[in-house]
Amino acid sequence: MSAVSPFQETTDKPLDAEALKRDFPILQQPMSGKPLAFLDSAASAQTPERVIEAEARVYREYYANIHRGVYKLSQQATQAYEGVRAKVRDLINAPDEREIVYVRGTTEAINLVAHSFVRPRLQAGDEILITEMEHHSNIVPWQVLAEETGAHLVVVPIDDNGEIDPADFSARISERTKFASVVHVSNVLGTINPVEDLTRRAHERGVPILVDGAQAVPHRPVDVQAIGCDFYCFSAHKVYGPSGIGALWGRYELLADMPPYQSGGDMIRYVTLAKTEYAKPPQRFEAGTPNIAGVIAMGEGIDYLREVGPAAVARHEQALLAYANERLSQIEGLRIIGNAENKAGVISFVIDGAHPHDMGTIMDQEGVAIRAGHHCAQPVMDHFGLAATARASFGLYNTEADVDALVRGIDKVKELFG
Amino acid sequence: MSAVSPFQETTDKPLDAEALKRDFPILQQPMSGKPLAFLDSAASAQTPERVIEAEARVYREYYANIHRGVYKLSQQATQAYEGVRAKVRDLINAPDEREIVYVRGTTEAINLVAHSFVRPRLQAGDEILITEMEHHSNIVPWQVLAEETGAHLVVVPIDDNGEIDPADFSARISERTKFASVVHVSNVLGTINPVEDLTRRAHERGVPILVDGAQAVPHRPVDVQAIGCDFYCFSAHKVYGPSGIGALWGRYELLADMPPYQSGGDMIRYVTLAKTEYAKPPQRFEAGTPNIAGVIAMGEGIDYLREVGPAAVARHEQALLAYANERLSQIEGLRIIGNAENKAGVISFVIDGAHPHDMGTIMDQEGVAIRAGHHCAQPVMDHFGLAATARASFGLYNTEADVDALVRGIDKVKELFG
Amino acid sequence: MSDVSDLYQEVILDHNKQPRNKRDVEPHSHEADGYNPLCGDKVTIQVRVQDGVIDDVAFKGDGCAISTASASIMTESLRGLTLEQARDFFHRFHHLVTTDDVQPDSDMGKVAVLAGVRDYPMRVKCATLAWHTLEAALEGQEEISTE
Amino acid sequence: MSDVSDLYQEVILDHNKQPRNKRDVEPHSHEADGYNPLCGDKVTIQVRVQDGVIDDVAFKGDGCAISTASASIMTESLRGLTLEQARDFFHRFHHLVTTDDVQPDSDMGKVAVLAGVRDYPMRVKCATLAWHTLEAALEGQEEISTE
Ligand SMILES: Cc1ncc(COP(=O)(O)O)c(C=O)c1O
Ligand SMILES: Cc1ncc(COP(=O)(O)O)c(C=O)c1O
Repeated sequence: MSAVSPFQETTDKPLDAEALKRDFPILQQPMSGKPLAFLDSAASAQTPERVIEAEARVYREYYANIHRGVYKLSQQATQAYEGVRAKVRDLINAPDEREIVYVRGTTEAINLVAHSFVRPRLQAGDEILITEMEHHSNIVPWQVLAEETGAHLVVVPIDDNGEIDPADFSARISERTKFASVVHVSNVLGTINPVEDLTRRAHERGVPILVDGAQAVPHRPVDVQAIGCDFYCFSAHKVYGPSGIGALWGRYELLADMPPYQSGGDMIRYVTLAKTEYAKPPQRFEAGTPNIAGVIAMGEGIDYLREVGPAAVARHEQALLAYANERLSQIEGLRIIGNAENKAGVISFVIDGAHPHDMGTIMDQEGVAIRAGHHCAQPVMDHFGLAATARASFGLYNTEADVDALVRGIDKVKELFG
Repeated sequence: MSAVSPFQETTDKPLDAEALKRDFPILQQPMSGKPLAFLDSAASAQTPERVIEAEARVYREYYANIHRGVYKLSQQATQAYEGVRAKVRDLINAPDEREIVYVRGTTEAINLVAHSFVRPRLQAGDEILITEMEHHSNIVPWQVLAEETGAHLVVVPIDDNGEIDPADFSARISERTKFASVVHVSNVLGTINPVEDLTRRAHERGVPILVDGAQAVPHRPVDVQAIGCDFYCFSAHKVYGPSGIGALWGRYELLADMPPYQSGGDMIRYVTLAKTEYAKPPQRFEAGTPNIAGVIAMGEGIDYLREVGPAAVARHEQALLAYANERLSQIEGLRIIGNAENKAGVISFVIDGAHPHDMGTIMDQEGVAIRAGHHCAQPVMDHFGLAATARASFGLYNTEADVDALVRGIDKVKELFG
Repeated sequence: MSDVSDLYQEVILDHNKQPRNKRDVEPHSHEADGYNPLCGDKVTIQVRVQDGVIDDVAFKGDGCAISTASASIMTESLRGLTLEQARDFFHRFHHLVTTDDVQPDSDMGKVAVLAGVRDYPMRVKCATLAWHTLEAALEGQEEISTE
Repeated sequence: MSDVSDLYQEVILDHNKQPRNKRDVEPHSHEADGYNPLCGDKVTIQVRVQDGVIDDVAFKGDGCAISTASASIMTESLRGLTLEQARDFFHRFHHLVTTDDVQPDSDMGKVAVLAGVRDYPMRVKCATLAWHTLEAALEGQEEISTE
């Protein structure tokens, strides 16, 4: 386990993506005989060797079940596991590490909040406010909840640039709005939502708000106190960490009032067959043996990102986005879906006569990994009248050469389908 | 990823625990300057190098988000991930790999069944049948459900040997019993329950039954078709696999009728803002990005166990249990808690004048890792009027030398507290 | 891994650009909708069966080149077959696109060009969607999905 | 890592075997229950405060040697202290058992024998349970747990 990083992001030196790429063993492999241009970090980022090693080291050197063991291995594993809460806290500038709940990922975080925070507050006729650009994981849990309780889902529409209008967001808040849940950065459109402003608008009307940070945390500095929201969540597998783990942040006073989510070992204070008392947050929400090594490796991924520096990553990815925009805009018959003014390193596009799925397969043969499909955001597809888009998305290891490879791949597509 | 093991367990050759121990890097480390006697596999087993490597290899060679990627990395990850269902199926002799749902562990499996199978069937006044020897994860979810629905928990008591009476189990089934959930092997008492018989008794009265296999799967051959139960579950971290993953098996026709548990990406067929259609099992129950590398490494742990052979492991652990029983029974003032006729390699004990917590600390200094506490089974503690026990539990890597170290540790405890 | 042009052969590109029998069958005796939730491809198959023989079959829908070409070629291949023959054809087709080194039977005609998809496991469902949907139509199911 | 006999010193073993002030305080002005959910240890602390001074303090409950000895020694150490002094004592004690290389203050007496627990992080809660419970009693909380 590594100590909390001493790194402070004080410089505005650009990062050296070519060098960072060497930290990722998988990116050294050729793909279809060509250098791999991995442009699917929005689906899941690749993992640097030090994170892989950190996870392996747990099992090789100090693995044991946590919390209840008095022997040293268990003690060491417990400390490493608990120590990651402070790393998450620092990454998103949360006030208190007891507010950090470990979850499988963003999806579980939202389900947890839906179950333990929103559900008990919801009556038939109440409303939950989301936007048209949400990922399925920020739609379906609310639909399920609405169906169970007779509440309604109210949806803030996007315009053709892929933006929502904050005034419209406000206008859709009613007396019956009990919760709002919005994505920080859209995984399809790249739109960076003005979440501080949306939070202020929700709070003005007394509506608590969750911000889905899955696509924000890996790509820019995040400060939940500056945002002012009530819940925030992300997945480690997009933050250069392992799959199967992530974090939910919630205000302590809210968490403290919430009933448990899953139940079992470790989330209880005392169990008799007649009655059970629950532990305090965050343990209350972490029933059963957790993903111990995954949590510790998530901590290592966070250290890595903080050492590179989220602000440097944001600048780097903005530069790549500008370069990609310029190159793609010169391609005839190519249309970019999502043109928000404030946009992250995610580009969805379609090409006349070529289905995104075929594009994906052809690009793969060129060593270019992009995603093709609905990106778990079918309402966005519906808005634009599309079944699917192709999507290229950036991580801190991407370079202009990767964008060049993308353009070559598109040329190949046009050759076949032009 | 490794191929499905070609191994067939046809011999009754004893296993060579000394040799197997060398597969586990952590067991090569000294503890407090002494060889480590790891006797806490019931809490979590250690992990062999090949499992650690299998997980690392995913990230180094073929990691990507699964299911929706058309490029090769995603394809390879998807195949490896999906391929583990057949391994789980074979391990517990399930009929169909589509019946294998990946979960975080036993706790999540039980919560899933409580939510998606039992809850919709439950009315005020209905009953859920469990036993007094359940782990908290097979108590608290039912308490929560009972509280929500007005149902009752009916508990089959244990006798002072730590056994339940199958006739008593039958007698407690009423017209209102809607579900039964019993542990296969007790994590405190070691009791191996006659789950075939209990299942038959439950089914005679039309009551579906879940068997908690957390302590069975790592230690003996399990055959869900022979048991006849409706749901079965276990955690990979006890089966020489990684933390944060496990499996639920359920009959397909039951799974197919169940509403989803968590919701989000990958568990849906089609999402519009008005309505969502769910995917078929098992995907219906696997919302969001799962623990991809964890699933693949779980498969490797299963291969490892099958190559050693669950029957050989059972014989080995039985022999160790007999040896430990013999040695511990000679220690004055030591009392073994749990004396079922049919018992697995788990020994709980107390010593006059020495609190289990102090025993744990003292043993740790002798290089002996045991667990001390309530083992997430407070009702068992209450039955025996204890706050805690010390517990030694065996894995396939334990030897008589480990038991000897345990006895030396106990001597040291008696020296201080005698 | 084979070259991508083994997958996107001329015949496929041609059927994708100019799909045959992309229309309604009126009147039709059977119909089903197919959906591939992984990529969003949708297809509707209508069939008219007369005296146990496929008299007409056509498709509608949006999809990738593989699924469009597969549907188009399928409609050309099945006309005049008995239900039994059509089902047998489907099973041989399924075998062809999922099994390495299988050679197409001589009576499979253009359908053989889809064999290349077996080198692209994520795309097999694209190639079989129309066929699964046809089978569902003939069996009277209303909707099929290739999850 | 230190030898285990640094933790289980004579004084601790003695207080474990023969705990002092393991009884009721009647009448008492303050009371609280403490519970360590990790190991099941339970303790009840009763105190009689008169004119701002701890006149009597005693404990009841079941626990390991560390928590029993710590409770026993605590009851001996606090009699006659003002509430202010008791709180200060607790904070210095807490510092002592959680911080490496801290030397006990000369007025801490027997309490110093518990310093060894800092080498055993999982046991610190055992050593502090009674103290946290006392603090809760004085602050009027009814129950405290050291999760
Ligand atoms: C019998 C039994 N059931 C359930 C569990 C819970 O398993 P997990 O913590 O992996 O969810 C355990 C683990 O201690 C157990 O021993
Ligand atoms: C914006 C957004 N929200 C939520 C999720 C779901 O995250 P996970 O699948 O890790 O639970 C994703 C991941 O694709 C996402 O991009």
